[in-house]
Amino acid sequence: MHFDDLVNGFPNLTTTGLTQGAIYALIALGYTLVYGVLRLINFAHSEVFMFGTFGAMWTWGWLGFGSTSGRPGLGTAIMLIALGLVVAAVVSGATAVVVELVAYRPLRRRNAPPLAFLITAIGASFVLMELMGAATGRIQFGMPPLLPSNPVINVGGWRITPLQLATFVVALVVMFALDTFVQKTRFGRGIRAVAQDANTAALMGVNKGKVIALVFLLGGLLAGVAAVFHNMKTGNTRFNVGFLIGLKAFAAAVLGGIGNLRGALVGGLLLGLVESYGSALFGSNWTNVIAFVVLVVLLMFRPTGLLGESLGRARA
Amino acid sequence: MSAVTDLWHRVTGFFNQSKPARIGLIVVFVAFLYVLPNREFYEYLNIPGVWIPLYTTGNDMAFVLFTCTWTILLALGLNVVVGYAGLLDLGFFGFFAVGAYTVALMTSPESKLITEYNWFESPYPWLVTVPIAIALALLSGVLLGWPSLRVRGDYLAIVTLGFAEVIRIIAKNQDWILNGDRGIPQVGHPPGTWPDGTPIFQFDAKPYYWLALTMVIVAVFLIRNLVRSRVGRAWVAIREDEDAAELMGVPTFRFKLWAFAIGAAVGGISGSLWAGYNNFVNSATFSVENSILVLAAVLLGGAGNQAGAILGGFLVVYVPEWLRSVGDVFGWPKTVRVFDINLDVSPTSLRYAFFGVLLIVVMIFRPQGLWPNRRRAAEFKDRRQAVVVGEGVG
Amino acid sequence: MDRKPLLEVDNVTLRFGGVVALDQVNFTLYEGEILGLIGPNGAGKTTCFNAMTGVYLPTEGQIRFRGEQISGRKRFRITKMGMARTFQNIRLFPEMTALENVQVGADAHHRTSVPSALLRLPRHWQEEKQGRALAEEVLDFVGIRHRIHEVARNLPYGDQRRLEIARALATRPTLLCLDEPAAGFNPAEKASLLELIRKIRDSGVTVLLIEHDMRLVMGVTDRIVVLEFGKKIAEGSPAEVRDNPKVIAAYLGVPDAA
Amino acid sequence: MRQRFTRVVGGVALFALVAVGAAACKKDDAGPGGTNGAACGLKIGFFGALTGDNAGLVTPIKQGAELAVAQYNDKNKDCTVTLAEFDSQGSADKAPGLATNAVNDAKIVAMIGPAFSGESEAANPIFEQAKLPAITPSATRPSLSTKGWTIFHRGVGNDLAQGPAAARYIKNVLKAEKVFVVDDQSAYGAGLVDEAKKILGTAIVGSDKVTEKQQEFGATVSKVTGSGATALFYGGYTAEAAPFLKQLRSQGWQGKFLGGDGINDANFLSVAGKDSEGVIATCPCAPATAAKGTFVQDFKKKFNADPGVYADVAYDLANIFLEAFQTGKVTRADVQAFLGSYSKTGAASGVTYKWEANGELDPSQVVVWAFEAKGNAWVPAQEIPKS
Repeated sequence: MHFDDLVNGFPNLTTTGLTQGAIYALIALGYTLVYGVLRLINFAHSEVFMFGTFGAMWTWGWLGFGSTSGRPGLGTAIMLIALGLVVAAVVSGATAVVVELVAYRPLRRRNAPPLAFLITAIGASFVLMELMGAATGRIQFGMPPLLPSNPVINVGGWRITPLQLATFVVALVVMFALDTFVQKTRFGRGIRAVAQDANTAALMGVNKGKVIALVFLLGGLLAGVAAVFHNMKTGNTRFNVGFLIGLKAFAAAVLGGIGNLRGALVGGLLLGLVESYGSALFGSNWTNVIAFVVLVVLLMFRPTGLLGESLGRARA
Repeated sequence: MSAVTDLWHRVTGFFNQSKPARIGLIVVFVAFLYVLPNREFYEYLNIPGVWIPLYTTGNDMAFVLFTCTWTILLALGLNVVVGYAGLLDLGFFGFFAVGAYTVALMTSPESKLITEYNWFESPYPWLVTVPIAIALALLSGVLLGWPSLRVRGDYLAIVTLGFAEVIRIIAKNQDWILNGDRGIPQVGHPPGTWPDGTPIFQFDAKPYYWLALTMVIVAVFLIRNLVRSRVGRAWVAIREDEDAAELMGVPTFRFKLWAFAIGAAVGGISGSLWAGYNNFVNSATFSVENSILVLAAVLLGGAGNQAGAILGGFLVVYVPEWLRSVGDVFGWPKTVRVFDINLDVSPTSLRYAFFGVLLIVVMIFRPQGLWPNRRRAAEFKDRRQAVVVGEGVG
Repeated sequence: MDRKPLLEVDNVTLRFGGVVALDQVNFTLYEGEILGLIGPNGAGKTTCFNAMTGVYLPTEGQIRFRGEQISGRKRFRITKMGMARTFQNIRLFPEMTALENVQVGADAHHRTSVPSALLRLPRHWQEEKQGRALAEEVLDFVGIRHRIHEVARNLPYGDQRRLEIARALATRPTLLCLDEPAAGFNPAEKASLLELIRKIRDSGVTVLLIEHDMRLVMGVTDRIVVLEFGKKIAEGSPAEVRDNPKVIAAYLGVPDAA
Repeated sequence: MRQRFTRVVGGVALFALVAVGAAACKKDDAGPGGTNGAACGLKIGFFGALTGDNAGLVTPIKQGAELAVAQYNDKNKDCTVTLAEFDSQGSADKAPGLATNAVNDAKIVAMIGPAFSGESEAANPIFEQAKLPAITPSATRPSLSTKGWTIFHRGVGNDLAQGPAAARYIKNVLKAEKVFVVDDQSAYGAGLVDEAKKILGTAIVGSDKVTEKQQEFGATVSKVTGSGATALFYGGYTAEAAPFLKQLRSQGWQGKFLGGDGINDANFLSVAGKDSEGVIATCPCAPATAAKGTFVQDFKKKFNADPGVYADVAYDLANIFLEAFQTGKVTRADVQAFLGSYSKTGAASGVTYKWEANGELDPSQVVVWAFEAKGNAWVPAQEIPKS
């Protein structure tokens, strides 16, 4: 136990925890969206995220910004980030939709039992990860430095770097946009209708197939956004980068109440904070233990997560 | 084609009807399994294109089969939890770890229990530690189940996943007795010597395979006893409708806990066998991926059916291992050059990708698993018909 | 008849958040009778039922079964004490055969657990034999003996209802609670169901019947309790209840009252 | 019907019996040392993680050996040698079967590997039983040489050589008074740090452990910045070290970053980019010779990538075995004897390969150098004195 580490580093631990939490939340939304509509843990979502990290990296590399190049000016950096976001979102979104078409749709058409989906999800995850591994020689790739590292805020040791600020702001904006989309638009109503009762929704003229594809696409887009910030934050990627972060994001989704959009946000941020404080207190190697213990204890008392399940009906 | 299917139906029908025939077939099949690891078996048959490619040239066949059998044991244990009681457990490998570490700690002369903590002076023989390993695995099943069985469905999945992670991370910490990545070497072996005085159980995987196969057979019979009793009915009732089961007088919590404990005990046996063979135990083996693989085995084979679990356990190990050698056997290229980049396309390297494709394809065409419980298959037929009818109306 | 109280519902109130599902409900069920619990949709019949069988814990008040407080007890223990039930929307174990479904009920009083089943100890054999005999007897009693090896999901609707009753009877209850057993039945089926309910009562089992269909309830019950909006509005013999203006109002107020 | 059944069962039973009989009669024809003296068609085994999470670490090592074999085969087209790969995925649980398979292949008379210490514990007893000489290019756990395996050889210095040397460098050369130590809990990383700690003593102002595959080091970074450390010693591999360093720098930590040979590879420079400037990596190897120059170029030409850690070692080790084959040492026993009297400097790594009885490199030959990252290359800084 290192209470002094926790106390001394508290402000910075909070910032890093929230930043990491925002990334978790973005990925967690992908799990939650799919779960809300299909009652399905999309295990391949971690690979959707991983494809996004490579998409952004290759785009930057193609434009001449590799890991060893110098830091570009702020304007260029913002352009690059924006471009990276678009490409990563498109790559991840497309991957997610392909996974849906290849691995899930045929099963849905055959009305397969839920656990069969779990297995195809695992299969899809293997395929995507191993293909990327073979294509990239299973080595690690560095990211170009984009944003400057001198803090925008520096008050008595409490530092917020531009990247942390950007991550947090973009994540919040994206999540707000998603929430609006689901609550206010026609497509959003379709999603909620299918989530609540797929068959009735179909009778009311909602195209279930389209809605499901849309949900995968949205989850993929968000994973792409997360991928870019993950790239910049950790400065690297490799073929198996998705597994651990996917697991954490899934835990975050469960923590907040899987199927609940705002739950994913709360769960992600909370998990980020818990990990950050916990690893200061006990050491980084115990991070996952702390995260899971918190999760398990919470589920004992709130068996459906912090905010419960709300995108669809409560579990029967 | 129809002649073949007709013959197949007649043969299977005959075996279904005649009990002695069925038992005879099973006995022959088991005998076949015992001779399977002998390379000479294949050389004797020597049918190129059929037998030789099935022999894994990229890895020792006896070792592959031994890995298959301990995975099958795990699958059988998990099948009790997932297949019969319907509890989604993503952390099943944790119990394997408990079994393996118990054996390693008690039989290795380099165990910290001996060298640092002085709990006992000399290592115990392997055989003595196995019951202890099973008991501890069972106990850990109960300890995990007690708090976590209150949550249901997918939430249970994440709780069990967390449990396995926690076990792994604790194992990873070098300062504790499990010695982390440095692990515990010189784990004890089962007793017995060949007539010439060399130990039976040492580095050769064959005797271990035979031992594990025997354990599989014993486990199948014991689990079958449970399934065809009040316990099995209670499990299936819980799986089908937990609330209704409880209102019909089934002590659901107790039986769910039993399912966990039984599954864990079988997992513990598997772990202790593995530790005995592998001679070295460290934290790297107990990753979440392995738990997921065992779950894939159960569902690939067919949940709720022991034969299915066995088939699944065999396939998840054998297929990737076979793919290791298939490239050599058929002489496929290893790399392809695309745009100046060497792409590694050898089946060895891509074997898990192929395996993933296999999982998807099987689940698309047989969502209930390759060898489902007969009733599940019927249910699936019903569901498909329901879909067809539903679509007709809509 | 010796009016020995079997089940006492004593001032039971049940609230979900702000909603009062049951409001100070009082009634007593005596041994050997058939009590009807009726009321329009949403009157709280099934809620009352669920409170009795331990699914919900009453916010206030007590439920006593054979003089013992039961609220807060484990559900399977309540079943073991002698109270069994069926469900409004059938909840069989769909993948089990009819026999196995009933055997689950028969197992309620069995003590075989993992060790004796694992090693096939004498108790296991003995209880298996008893359970099987009981199950066959009960299936015979409800009239679906010929369906014994069929999977529950494949049974016709009416037989599924009967199977549910058989499963409940196999727990050897003193009180059998039937939740709308005639839902979806045609008149002929209803008539034969009435027969069955009487037969059950005659075999010494007290019956609590929740029903929507007034005519059915009138024909078979000894006494009736009427609920509306979670409150008891009337209690008495079928004739008394039929003439009670409150009951008439309640039923007329609901357009789809039968 | 019944007749047909009897025939079927009888047939199958007969079949099984014959098979058992055949199995009992025939002996394992594949045994150690069963070669006929010809150097052609021999195989060198390579044992390590070629797929899975750790493949990125081991694949370059394999490629180093592959390069040596390819160069040999170019020169000896009529009598080639192959490199037999055994992909253990780095896990001890897959090692025994592969080891058995390697041992059963009589053509394999030499083994490079196993790459990791964990799998070595499981595989080496099997090699020992079959007397298959093995040199590991990268497993540095000190205890491996104490198990009494005669076939065991280590192509690099172990953690006992490198950990203290790194510590001495921090203490005597950098004169850092506030040192933070981090390890990744791997046998390698933790071993290195444990040894270094003994020498650093009170200079340590803080420590943390991370885990493999970790990507997010926020908490550790904040501990480091909070501790006021001016130097950080990292025990572990590039995969975690590079992102960790980047995150340290992005949070404004300006101290000196040091690591062991686990980060002394081109990939570290490429992943960390500009942030790698000034990083120190120790290595139980000598600086580049002229020969090493061609190794790097050859490697790049063949694999379109920079050589990773220990790729040079594997290249040298493969060449030692090939030299043995060329001098007619074509059985396992011969190769083993050849290694026993070998004493030459490797072309690529600059290490003098001379083994002690326990399989460790001759301590007088083990030199530990510090390399500094300058302009995206590892530049030799100085040899670290032995005390």
